[in-house]
Amino acid sequence: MSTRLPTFGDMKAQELKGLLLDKRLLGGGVLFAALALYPGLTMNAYHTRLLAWIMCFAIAALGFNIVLGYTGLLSFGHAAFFGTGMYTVVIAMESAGITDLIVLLVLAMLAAGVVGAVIGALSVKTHEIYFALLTLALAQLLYVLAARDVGGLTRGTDGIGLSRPDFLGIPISEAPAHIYLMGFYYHVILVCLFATIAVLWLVLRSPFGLTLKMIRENETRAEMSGVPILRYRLYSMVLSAMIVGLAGALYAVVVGHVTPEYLDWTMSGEIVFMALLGGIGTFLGPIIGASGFIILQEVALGVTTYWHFTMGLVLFVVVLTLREKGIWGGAKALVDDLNERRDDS
Amino acid sequence: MPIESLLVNTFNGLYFAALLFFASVGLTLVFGILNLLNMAHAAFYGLGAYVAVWTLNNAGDVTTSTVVLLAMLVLVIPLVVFVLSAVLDKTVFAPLYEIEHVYQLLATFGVILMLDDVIKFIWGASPITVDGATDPSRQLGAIDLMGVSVSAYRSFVILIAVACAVGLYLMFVKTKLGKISQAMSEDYEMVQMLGINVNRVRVLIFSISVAIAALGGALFVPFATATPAVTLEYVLLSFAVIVIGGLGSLKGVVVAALVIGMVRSFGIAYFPALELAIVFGLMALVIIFKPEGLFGDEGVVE
Amino acid sequence: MSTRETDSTSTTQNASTEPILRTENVRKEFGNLVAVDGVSLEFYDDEIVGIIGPNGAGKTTYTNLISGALSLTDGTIVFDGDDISDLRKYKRVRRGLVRSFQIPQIYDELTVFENVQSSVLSRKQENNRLFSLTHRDTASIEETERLLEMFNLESHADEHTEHLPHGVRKILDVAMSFALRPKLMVLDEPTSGVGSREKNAVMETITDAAVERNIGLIFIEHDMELIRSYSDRIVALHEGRVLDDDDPAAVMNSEAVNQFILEGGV
Amino acid sequence: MTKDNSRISRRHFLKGSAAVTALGSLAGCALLQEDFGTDEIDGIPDEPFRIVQMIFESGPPAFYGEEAMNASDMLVDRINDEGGLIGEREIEIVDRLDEDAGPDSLISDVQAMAQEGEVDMLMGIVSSAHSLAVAPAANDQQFPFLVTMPGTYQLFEENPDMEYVVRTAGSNAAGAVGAVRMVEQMDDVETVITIDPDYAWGHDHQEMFEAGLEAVGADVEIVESRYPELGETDYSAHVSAIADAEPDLLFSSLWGGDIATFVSQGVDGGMFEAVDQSLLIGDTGAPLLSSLGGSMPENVWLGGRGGYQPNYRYDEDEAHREFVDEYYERYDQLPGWGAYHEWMGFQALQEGVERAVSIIGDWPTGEQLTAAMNNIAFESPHGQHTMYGPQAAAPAVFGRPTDDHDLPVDHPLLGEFEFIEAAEVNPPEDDPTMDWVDELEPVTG
Repeated sequence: MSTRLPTFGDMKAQELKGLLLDKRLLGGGVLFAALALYPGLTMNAYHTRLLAWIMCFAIAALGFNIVLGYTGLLSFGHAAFFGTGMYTVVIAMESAGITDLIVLLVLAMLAAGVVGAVIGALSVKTHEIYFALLTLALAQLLYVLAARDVGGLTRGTDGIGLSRPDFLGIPISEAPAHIYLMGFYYHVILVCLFATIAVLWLVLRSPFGLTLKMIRENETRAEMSGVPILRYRLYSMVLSAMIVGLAGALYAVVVGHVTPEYLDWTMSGEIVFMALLGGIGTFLGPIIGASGFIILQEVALGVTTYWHFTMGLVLFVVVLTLREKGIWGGAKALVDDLNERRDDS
Repeated sequence: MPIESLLVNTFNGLYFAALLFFASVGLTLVFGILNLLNMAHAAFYGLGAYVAVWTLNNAGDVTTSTVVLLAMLVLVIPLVVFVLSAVLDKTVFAPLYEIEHVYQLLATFGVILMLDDVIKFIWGASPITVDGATDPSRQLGAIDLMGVSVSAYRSFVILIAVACAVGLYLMFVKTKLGKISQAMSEDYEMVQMLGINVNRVRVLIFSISVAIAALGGALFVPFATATPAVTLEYVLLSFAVIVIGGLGSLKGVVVAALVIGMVRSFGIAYFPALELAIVFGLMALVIIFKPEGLFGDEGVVE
Repeated sequence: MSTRETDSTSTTQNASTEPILRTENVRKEFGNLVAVDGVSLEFYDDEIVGIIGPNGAGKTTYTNLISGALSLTDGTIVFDGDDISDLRKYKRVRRGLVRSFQIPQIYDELTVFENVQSSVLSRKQENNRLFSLTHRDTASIEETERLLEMFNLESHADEHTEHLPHGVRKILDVAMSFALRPKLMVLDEPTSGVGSREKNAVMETITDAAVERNIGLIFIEHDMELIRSYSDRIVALHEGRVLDDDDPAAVMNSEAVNQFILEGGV
Repeated sequence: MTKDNSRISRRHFLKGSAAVTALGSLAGCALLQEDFGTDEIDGIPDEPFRIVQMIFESGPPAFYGEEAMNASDMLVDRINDEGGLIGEREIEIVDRLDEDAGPDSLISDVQAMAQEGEVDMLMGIVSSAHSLAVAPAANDQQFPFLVTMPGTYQLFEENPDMEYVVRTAGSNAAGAVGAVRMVEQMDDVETVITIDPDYAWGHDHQEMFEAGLEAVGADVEIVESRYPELGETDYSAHVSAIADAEPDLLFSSLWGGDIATFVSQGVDGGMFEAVDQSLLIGDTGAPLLSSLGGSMPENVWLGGRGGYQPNYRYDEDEAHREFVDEYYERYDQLPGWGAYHEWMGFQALQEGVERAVSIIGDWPTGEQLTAAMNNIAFESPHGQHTMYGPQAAAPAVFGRPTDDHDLPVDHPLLGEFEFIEAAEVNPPEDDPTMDWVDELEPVTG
């Protein structure tokens, strides 16, 4: 029997669970340390950048999965939140003269949260494909605003380049680009990723997280249990938007140039792609998905001109064979399977 | 506004509506009857465009007869795609019928990416236009419509769209295939239990739907250019059409195509600044105020 | 066999106390079709009322009006002394008006324990707690355990509900409704799909729990045996109107009921 | 960015010091080692000069990528047949990066190349937005980047201190201001409609054109500005609106498949009969005329920055004739915008290497090579193609479609050329383009 509910098993189950938890924490700690030391040990700027890129999108995919994996809504408008995060940073820096990284990140999360609240409020009543297309349409309107430079903030499709933010009053932005990235910014992203993981792990196991799952599993029952489901869908959109906005904000500095392309629906599609590839039914799947997607794309680009075909084929096969399990869930199932066989023999 | 420009804009709107109809009617049928959300549907519109450009440009050596060229566009190309899609239905698309909509969308997005590169592999990335000598739209020239000169070819395309819509309607109300399809859209399992070979119906409906998309692409290309961008543009447009019309409704597709066609045509003519926002704005408004679309509660042909 | 000893119809017996639920001239139209046509009824928190009627009599529509799944065309619904006619569904639930469905509405990918715990947490309106772990929440865990015990579900606690037998799913559905501590429960065919041998067991479990917790019950049922055995009172609906409202014996012997419902087949 | 004085001055200081260093290394070496003939150089690496091309291989702009790569292959073969750069070091195109992968991927690739040191230079880029994202990153990585195609005037104005980036493509000001110069010469133009793709390229051109017209005091009014979506397939609504308005002049910077579709639908809708004249400046070269066959109307001016038309000075200019003939023979089509821009890039590379080697007597480092490509001039179809600093200034060339040409194709090419000097269509070095356009001086007296 599974030991999901330690209070129901005997004390041994409880201890086992504790051990398991420790193991996970231990694994997480080791991984964190390894990632933190990687740039310093290898001095490989390319890998550092690649990892920074992956980690930003891992945060985005994790945030996105709150809505798809937990609340059960397929949003095709998450580019709006990612792009809002990016634009908030670049506009705050270039127009308002704010240069402190922490302030910028907080602002970006707030701005994305507001956009999430607006898009959410308009769309949470709808379902499935309608929800997907409504979020897509609303996000696309935001894209039009940015591409058309309405309000004169975004400078149209050529976008805006941005400089490097400082940190707590330390003028770290004066460091050369690769030192800034390898010695500082990479670690900021790393900390943000692990903080996101920790916060989401907690939140999704809280009564709030259970409520989102209730809505996903059976809306009628959730409502008949006294849950205001529209409100909770909205909450999940806002929470998701804030995390995706954080990812966008972090990423803006990595890429150094913000264009409306990051608000386009194809960007939303990429985030969906990542979450699915890794497995929306699992907590860590989206992280694996973001890594898989970016590495796959880089490899496919290097190997063939027909990388669209390659990506399409992978998406097709993964979706058909693994569905909500994704790569991560599939791998876990495989390991379980092997373990069982070993136990049998 | 002067009456001539009113007429011309209406004509433009009708023509665009005809193209939208071709691109999206199959999408809504496949969804309504077979319960498959095929994002790759519009890719067949793009494919039809490329096949047509290629056919017309190679036909020049054999014939430049307008009738023969039009027959190729209207009959031969859809027929070829019909056969191709029957094969695809049995292979690539077969497993998709079993999975949830979300996964259907994503898997068929994968199909778009693949078709994209197939087109690039065969025809390259440059925009291709139809040669003047074999371009029926140039051969036919203009006709006079209530004092306004309009393209004869584009009028022909509008007529084909009307014929196609009427034909589909008759198919659904008169033929056995149509009646079974309607029943399937209401209760798939019931039809299965009646001992009807649903797989055969599925192949037929899927292939007809895809062939209409290809027909649209083929008809579209003499008056435009085949580029890799066509597919993605029509993916979004066709989804906008079927969502505004209501998923699974034939009437909805017709009405929504007309609405988008007209709003866009007059919008561009008189409020050019709004162009980028028109379709998405319309789609958002409809979903917000009528989430099931204009005719979403109804069956295929009600 | 009735679970409660009542020597007269509860309507007369409770005339002095306030009804827990009262519907006044409740009406629902769908286009030209009048599904519920001016139904006025009273229900008390210490009785079990069965609703009968042929298909299309308006039974399910009536319960949907009560739960708020449908909006009224006309009329008033008073629950526990307050007019709730325009109240949203979830707010009615929070006041103690709970319904269950013909097809069990449970969370398939959650365990039985989580299913019940989710209801407990919802009742306590703790859905918005972000930073505490549900599997460490002693209060709700203890309450959930008690509920599982009450409905004999302990042995299934850690199972995912997808694979449970139908009868157990029904019981779970009811257990989840009980977790909401309702004052009145409306059950739409609580035994549909349950094997005939299990039906009595399911009804026993439900009615015992209702009596223990002092919860009023309204249930729609097609099985006349069950209706007769478990109801304190029966309401017969026909073409959207109340045909009869009396103690079981009286209703079953009524001429009109026999003509329109019992013989017409249910 | 804050308008913080210390930062600005630091920037200027950096820019200044970099220039001094680069020049110093060139001049210093020149002082130390007198004059060198190429045969006396011994620092030439054995391996070929490795170039990575960054172009669109997928998506709509892949058409330019294809042309650019054709030209690149041809020119590399040509150069290598003569022994390579300065006749000594062969060129190898080691990789092509697909711009369609997006700036994320492109910047990562730049980082990887810079780090691995297996590549000597990055070349190409079609999209302006990509150039704005990738160029500063390449500069950060101290990786030489020869930008061949995009024309956004913001490239060096937004990133003024890039020492590793040079651009042989003319600024898009040349096309837009060239169009202004054309209007100055036209009679009877009072009303104008502009139609440009709805992204930076289109908006930039429209803005410069409008501002320029106003500055030179042309007595014309832009009555309507239209911005169809990029990749639009149905222009009929625009076409009928323009035909209705009957402007004296139609101005457009649509390019690629868009301009082909727009023109063919315009012909069909009778637009070119309702409009007196048209100025189509968004890459309107041979491929467009080829794809339209005979249906290009005659009352249009086509062209823009650079004399990149196969029929332009074809008879007078031997180098151009060779380029066109060789390209046609090899690919069975005439070179277009992408191909010409790539040619300019390779000219600059050859010239730059030669110059650097002649000064320092050794094979140049990346920094020295880019420095050497600053302020040079080389042959092009329109005469001397001159770099002011890291940025080329191209003249504007316009022509009318004509069947009267000697090239072996059965569609019209341009003739009746108008040539407008680079100095009249480009801002002086270091002048912000928009400011300069706002104060444009009239040319005709």
